[in-house]
Amino acid sequence: MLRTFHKGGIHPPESKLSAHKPIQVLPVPGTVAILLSQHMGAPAKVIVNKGDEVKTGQIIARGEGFLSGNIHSSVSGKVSRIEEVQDVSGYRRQAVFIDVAGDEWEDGINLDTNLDKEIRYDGPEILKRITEAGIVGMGGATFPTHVKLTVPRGKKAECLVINGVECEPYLTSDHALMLEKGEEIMVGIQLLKKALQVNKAYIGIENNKPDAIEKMRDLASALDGIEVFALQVKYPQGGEKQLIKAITGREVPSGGLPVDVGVVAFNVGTVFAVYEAVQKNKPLIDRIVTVTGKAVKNPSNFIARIGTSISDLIEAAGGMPENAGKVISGGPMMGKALSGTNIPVVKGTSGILILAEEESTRLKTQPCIRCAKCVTVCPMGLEPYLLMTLSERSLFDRLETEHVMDCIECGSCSYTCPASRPLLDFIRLGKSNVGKIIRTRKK
Amino acid sequence: MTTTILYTILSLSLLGTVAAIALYFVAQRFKVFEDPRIDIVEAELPAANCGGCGYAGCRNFAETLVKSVTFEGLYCPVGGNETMSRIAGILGREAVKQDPRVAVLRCNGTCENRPRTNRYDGAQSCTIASALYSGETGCQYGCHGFGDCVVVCNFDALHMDPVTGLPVVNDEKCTACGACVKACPRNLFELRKRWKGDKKIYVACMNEDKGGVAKKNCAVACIGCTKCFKVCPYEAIVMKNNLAFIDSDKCKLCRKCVTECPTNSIIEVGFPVRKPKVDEQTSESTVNI
Amino acid sequence: MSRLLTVSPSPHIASDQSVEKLMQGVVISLIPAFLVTLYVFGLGALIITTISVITCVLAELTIQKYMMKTEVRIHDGSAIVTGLLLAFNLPSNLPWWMVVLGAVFAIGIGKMTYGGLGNNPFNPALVGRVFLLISFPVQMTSWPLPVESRMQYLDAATGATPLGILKEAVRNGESLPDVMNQIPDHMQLFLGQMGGSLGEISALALVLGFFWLLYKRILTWHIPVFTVATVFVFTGILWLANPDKNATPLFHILTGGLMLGAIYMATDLVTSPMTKTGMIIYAAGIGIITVVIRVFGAYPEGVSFAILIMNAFVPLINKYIKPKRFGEEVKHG
Amino acid sequence: MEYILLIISAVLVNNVVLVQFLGICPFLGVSGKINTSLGMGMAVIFVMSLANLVTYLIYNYVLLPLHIEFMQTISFIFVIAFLVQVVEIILKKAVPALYQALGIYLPLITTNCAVLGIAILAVQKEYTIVMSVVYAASIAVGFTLALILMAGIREQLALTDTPKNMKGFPLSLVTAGLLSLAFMGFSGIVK
Amino acid sequence: MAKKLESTLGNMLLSLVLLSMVMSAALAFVYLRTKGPIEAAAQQKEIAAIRQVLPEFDSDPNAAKTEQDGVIVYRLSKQNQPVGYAIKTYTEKGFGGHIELMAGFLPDSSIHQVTVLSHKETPGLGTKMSDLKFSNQFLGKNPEEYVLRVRKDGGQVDAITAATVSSRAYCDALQRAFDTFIIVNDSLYNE
Amino acid sequence: MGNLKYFTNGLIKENPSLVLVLGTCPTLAVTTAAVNGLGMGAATTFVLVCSNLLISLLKNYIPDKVRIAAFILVIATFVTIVDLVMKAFTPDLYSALGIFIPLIVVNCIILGRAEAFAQKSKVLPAILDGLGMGLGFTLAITLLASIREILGNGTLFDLRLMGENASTILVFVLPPGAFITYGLLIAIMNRIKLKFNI
Ligand SMILES: Cc1cc2nc3c(=O)[nH]c(=O)nc-3n(C[C@H](O)[C@H](O)[C@H](O)COP(=O)(O)O)c2cc1C
Ligand SMILES: Cc1cc2nc3c(=O)[nH]c(=O)nc-3n(C[C@H](O)[C@H](O)[C@H](O)COP(=O)(O)O)c2cc1C
Ligand SMILES: Cc1cc2nc3c(=O)[nH]c(=O)nc-3n(C[C@H](O)[C@H](O)[C@H](O)COP(=O)(O)O)c2cc1C
Ligand SMILES: Cc1cc2nc3c(=O)[nH]c(=O)nc-3n(C[C@H](O)[C@H](O)[C@H](O)CO)c2cc1C
Ligand code: SF4
Ligand code: SF4
Ligand code: SF4
Ligand code: SF4
Ligand code: FES
Repeated sequence: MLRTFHKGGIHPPESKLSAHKPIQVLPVPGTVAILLSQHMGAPAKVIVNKGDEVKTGQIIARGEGFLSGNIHSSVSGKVSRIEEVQDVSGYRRQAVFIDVAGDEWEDGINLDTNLDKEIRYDGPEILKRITEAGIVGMGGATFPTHVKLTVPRGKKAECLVINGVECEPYLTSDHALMLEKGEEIMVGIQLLKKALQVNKAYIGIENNKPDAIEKMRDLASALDGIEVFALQVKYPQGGEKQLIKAITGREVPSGGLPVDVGVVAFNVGTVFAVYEAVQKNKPLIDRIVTVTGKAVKNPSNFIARIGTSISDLIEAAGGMPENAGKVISGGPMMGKALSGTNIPVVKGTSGILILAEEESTRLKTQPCIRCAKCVTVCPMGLEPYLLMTLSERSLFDRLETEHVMDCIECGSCSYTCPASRPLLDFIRLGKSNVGKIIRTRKK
Repeated sequence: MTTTILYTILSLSLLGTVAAIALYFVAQRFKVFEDPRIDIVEAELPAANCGGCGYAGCRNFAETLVKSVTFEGLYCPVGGNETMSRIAGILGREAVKQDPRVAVLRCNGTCENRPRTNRYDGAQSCTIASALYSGETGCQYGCHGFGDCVVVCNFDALHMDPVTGLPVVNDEKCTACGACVKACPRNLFELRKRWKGDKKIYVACMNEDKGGVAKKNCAVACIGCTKCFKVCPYEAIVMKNNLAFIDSDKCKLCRKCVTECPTNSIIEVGFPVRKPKVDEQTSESTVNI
Repeated sequence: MSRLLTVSPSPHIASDQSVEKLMQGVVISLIPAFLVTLYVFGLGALIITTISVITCVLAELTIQKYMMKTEVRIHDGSAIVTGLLLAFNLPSNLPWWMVVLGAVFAIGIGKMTYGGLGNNPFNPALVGRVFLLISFPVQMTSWPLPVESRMQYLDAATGATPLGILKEAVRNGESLPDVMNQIPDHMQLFLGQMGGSLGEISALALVLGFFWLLYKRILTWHIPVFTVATVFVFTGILWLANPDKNATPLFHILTGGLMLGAIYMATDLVTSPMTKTGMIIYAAGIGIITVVIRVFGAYPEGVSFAILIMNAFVPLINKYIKPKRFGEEVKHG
Repeated sequence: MEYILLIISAVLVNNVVLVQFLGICPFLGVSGKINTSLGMGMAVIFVMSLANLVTYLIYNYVLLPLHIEFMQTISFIFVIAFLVQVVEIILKKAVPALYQALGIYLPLITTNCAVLGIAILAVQKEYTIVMSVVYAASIAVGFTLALILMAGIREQLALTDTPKNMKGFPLSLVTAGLLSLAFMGFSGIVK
Repeated sequence: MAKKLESTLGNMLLSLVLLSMVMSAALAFVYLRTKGPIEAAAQQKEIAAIRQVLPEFDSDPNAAKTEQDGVIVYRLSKQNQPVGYAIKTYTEKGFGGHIELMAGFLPDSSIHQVTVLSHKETPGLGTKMSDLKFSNQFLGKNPEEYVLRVRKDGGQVDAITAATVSSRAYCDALQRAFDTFIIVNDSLYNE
Repeated sequence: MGNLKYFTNGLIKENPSLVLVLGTCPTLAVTTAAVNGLGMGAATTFVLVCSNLLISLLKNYIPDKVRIAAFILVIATFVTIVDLVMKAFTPDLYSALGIFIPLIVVNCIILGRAEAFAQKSKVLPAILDGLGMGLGFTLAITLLASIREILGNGTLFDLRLMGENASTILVFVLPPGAFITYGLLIAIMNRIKLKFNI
């Protein structure tokens, strides 16, 4: 019996078009725009000026806030301007524009591709290197990894959960990474174990990636304290609460953090970045991006420099299809639809999905028929139909008592609703309002 | 026969007596004092229960009014000065006078003025759209046009104009309750001083982008050129973040700024039609107050 | 770019379920029961069903278009389902104008006064049926004989339903085993050889439909199974206590509208609870009330009333029975 | 057994509100929220039982011996009005929160015709003193049941878009009608 | 406008007591004035019922009246010739319980006419027993040979459709009347 | 002229049954036949007028604290009078209306009018108000009763409108029909009020 989580969940068509495509290196573009806000917290502080020459891997902005991370130049060249550029939400944000000249790397970065298994550093040193490298969660939330590694006082991490689930339809970047960089990931896991002082690590991979499971099992069998779990295919198994439940059987309490149940979770991409940062001294300046969609000519997995324009990626995959209706950064369930393609890749960009015109429009909203399907599929045990109604009517007190803040915005409810109700749209609205109320109350 | 009458009278009187005595003591012991003026004041209030005063309904406001020593900061926008001074009379206090106000929309990004750059297909709510992204046009400050403001207006003073895609304020019905100001996620409404004949002059734009960007995304955007600021004889105009703002308390409706604006982002309403300008160069001196 | 991109909040894909498809599924699942009823009651069944469906749809159309002046939504198919299920709850010789009245009441009062699909607290088809039952008790309780009167509509020969025979016997103090030989045996009951409403006669056909609904994921099994199980257990206890006065549990679940009610009416999405626990409580309530009415009440059959009564409890159930929230239980030590 | 039948009859079969049409005003008025209707229900259970006790005594020990039965209405209503005042005071002191919630409806118990009606009916049916009180309590439980069911439905309806003309009383009445329709199913269980 | 009386204990007492006295006096007065008519009305009703079920008579019904187990028998005559018996009978077996009938028997023990005095049957069902369509079938029937049971139970009475219970109850009451009639008639013959 | 509005007020604008929705119990309970509606209406109107009259006369002699008690006393007296009179002179109607005659005492309309109007008004307006309210009530419940009688029983004021054997819609004379008909009547009234801006 394969493990999985037991509350809710859906089975959208998998559509993994780019599975088994090798990772291609995307050529360095002529200019890049590196956003200063690529993590959860406040934007990083720029430390270069217009006209400065920078090298690949050179730090150009420091994360000073609690949930911020350092930002490095992903190319070498000259800072042409520091100006606003549209991010995935369409709003204009500060970015460092660099005109590329050559590809000269910062000193101290080890450019060879040999596997480096030797673990040389102690925990604090590993943490320091991760912090320096500006690593943030590559699973989507872009939560700074060094913060996660600092276990709060009074709590204790017991095990590491590695998220290789990739439950989003279409996306294959983690899959490709596991196939091609499995060895490196294993080293990364060992580094993280050391940093956290835990001796167990579990890797969760959904059963639709048998080759990855096999490969990771092979590698893990040679090592101590790393176990690979094949999981039943079910969205949103990649959500960390669901994954932890599936693998360890523990439930992260409402409003709590994974460490509350002794778990710290990382995406495989994050683990790979950790390997590179610690063993090769290479900051986070590129990442794997899946470019996919039914209408896309060559759905592929690219390794792209941060700051590359999304339109470049689309070109590399065969260009914008004639009938493109929607371009999404991320997967179809949680990704953000873009209003244009002139937007730079950031640390959290896991994929670019292009939907055809006819797939792009939502069906007309009908009245709720109280079919309870949304309640059945909600992995958090919430009642989306009710949350939406309460949110529509601004009944924030009740929203709070109905646990709106527990919603992980997985979208299972909106996906399932036969009446095509925009459940999650309104739940998000409710969450943001209730969040505001809670914050003012705390003050 | 007579006994029946006797018994009837006796029993009922007895009952009456007992009840009266009991009720008297009950009334004495459990008296709950409530200031009778609260009722009187409440009766004066418009009973719209709109919350425009900032309190939970008219009764709550009445209680506050009765309790507070001065009327500082207490104002019923619906009832207006008249109501406030009447209540002040009742309570023997000084009412705060406030110039009557009216809501204006600080965006003129009609479908014509602002080219669309994408198509929104989510829940039809400005707040939701605004939380998601910058909007259907290049301007990330302008109106979404889904009418959150229309929904919250209790006085039927707002409606969406299907041609422009913008909400329109009905000056007669607007009570300046401020509900729309709170509801608009883009902060596009301002409560401005209400002039005679509903005359208005204001910068119908909230775009803080630099001139070039602003102009590219909207034909009537304020580009922050400061021409109006310089021409205003009363220092009613302030510039901030590439955006001009006319303070309605200082503005004297001289209309100089209107002609000055190169992008027509200053709107004048309720004035007689201007004579066609004869000479661009001398226009400044020909405009009279 | 020539074409504008679409932007919307996530998720960007949706399942292929829709209200229309749900309703279509129900209609399809009713086909076996309809075929049986055509075979057993013939002409009458056809007339009643046609009138009921057409009236329901027209009533909804008229009310939406001319009275509420809202968008017309008859294409969602819920009025068709209501019409079908109402017809399935009527005897096949009911005068046509009563069918019309019942359908108008079902849609007009049971559904549209509340604003239409999704808002009604009570099952519209049952509202229509109970309205007819109370208004026209004579016509609603005289049942055409199966098969024999297939070609007749209004002037069909009539007889009592198994439950009616049972009730009458108990009232007269007759011993049950004597009466039982007037009643078709269990196999006949299962296949549909008995008097009764159009749709309730063949348990087999209804169960077939149920499997289709399960397969299509239109329903979950909880409500039907728990309703029938409750009736089985409750009547079982009564039967064991006094086999002379009470019929067997099997008799109870095969007769009357229990199967029809449990599978199609109690499960109406709009008027049933939202959580599994809630559904179980609701189903148990239906089972108990059904038996109480059948055994102690004036009506021989109680499923319709039981469902309506439990419909009234649904908001309370929804309010107090919540799904188990993720992370609600005690923290890991 | 006699009592069980009496209780079933009073709660379900001959429900005050849905079948006997007594106490409709508070039924329509207080059934907006489940919590309030629970409170109101409790108050009614208490007042009704007490009222039936007292009216029984008055009728059998004052009015009957004096042969002034025609004073029934006037003396009963007086007693009930008085009782309600007392309950009000107790609540105000003991459970101020409940008092706040019930607000104006406590005095409405006086003009709740169920209280007076049931007192009169109990006298008409010549119940014993115990039966009279049990009868009143069961009737009040039936009242509370109807009230809570209605409140549940109305809370749900408050979150849906109901037609403009039906909002408020019309919809409440139609719902009560359908509830009553459903409760017809209990007829015949007890006479 | 005159000032309102203050709410002092004295005033409250005074006004309430005065009001009570005046009101109760008025009541007592009305009571005494209506007492006669009320009794007369009840009488009138009874007599009217008797007139309905028997041929013309001129004796005073109350003159020859006996009671047997709750069944009241009036013996009526015209010019001292016996006209027949009006028997006020009852049953508890109705759908709603108690039913009262007035049955007229001619001296030859045949039924002349029956009328329903009071009942609690369901409107539209049990109430049909007041319809002539049902009650006319008893006219002229002599229960000695006419079996007072519905056909379902092996009798000769056509039950009301869907109201067999009420029909049975009706027969039960008639049978009771007839049984009483036999006893009374016997005893009268013996006189 | 000015006084007339006190009278018409209760007829439509503040019709106790259809707009204020007071006195709902008798409205629902006795309206199985049009005659009952008329009878109940007349009885209520009588009590309403008499109590309004007396209360407005006595208004200055009743201290505030005991005013409700006094009102109840007055109302209960008139109700008992009606009760006795009806029992004596219209016994059939009396038995049809049953317990709802004594219950006029607690009819919210009456106490409501006493409290809201009579105790503040002069005698003539008080009488007119009582008359208007009473008439409004009578009209409304007679209308309701007529509808129910026609649909449920096939008669109106006991006159047969349909054949002896015609099936009538029994529900309308049973409790559910009362609620539903009443509800729909109020909805229609709402609509009329909206349309004609009353
Ligand atoms: C304020 C805050 C503090 C956090 N602290 C920790 C922490 O101490 N340890 C940890 O493992 N994760 C911590 N997290 C990270 C969350 O558990 C979670 O991994 C992160 O929000 C991304 O998860 P997601 O991609 O599922 O949304 C913290 C998150 C927030 C918002
Ligand atoms: C609904 C949902 C689905 C997710 N799916 C995945 C996934 O498939 N793969 C993944 O690595 N992270 C996924 N995440 C993010 C994880 O919750 C979590 O943030 C991540 O595993 C933590 O690792 P990171 O900090 O290294 O990103 C998902 C989050 C949510 C809320
Ligand atoms: C609500 C209700 C009211 C009823 N009222 C009566 C009634 O007043 N009189 C009566 O004989 N039967 C009445 N019945 C029907 C009986 O319960 C019983 O079914 C019937 O008398 C026997 O059926 P039959 O006459 O069709 O053989 C009523 C049934 C119900 C459900
Ligand atoms: C599984 C299922 C069962 C249904 N059962 C009923 C039913 O019993 N009665 C009815 O009127 N409508 C039924 N409908 C149709 C629809 O849900 C119903 O008309 C709504 O109650 C109207 O708001 C059903 C629909 C589905 C999908
Ligand atoms: S988006 Fe939120 S409410 Fe909807 S299914 Fe996911 S967790 Fe539940
Ligand atoms: S899935 Fe949609 S229709 Fe079903 S209950 Fe949830 S919101 Fe309503
Ligand atoms: S327009 Fe705005 S300020 Fe004016 S009344 Fe409406 S909501 Fe209030
Ligand atoms: S003014 Fe604001 S609230 Fe109104 S439609 Fe525009 S964006 Fe929405
Ligand atoms: S009349 Fe108002 S409660 Fe009965």
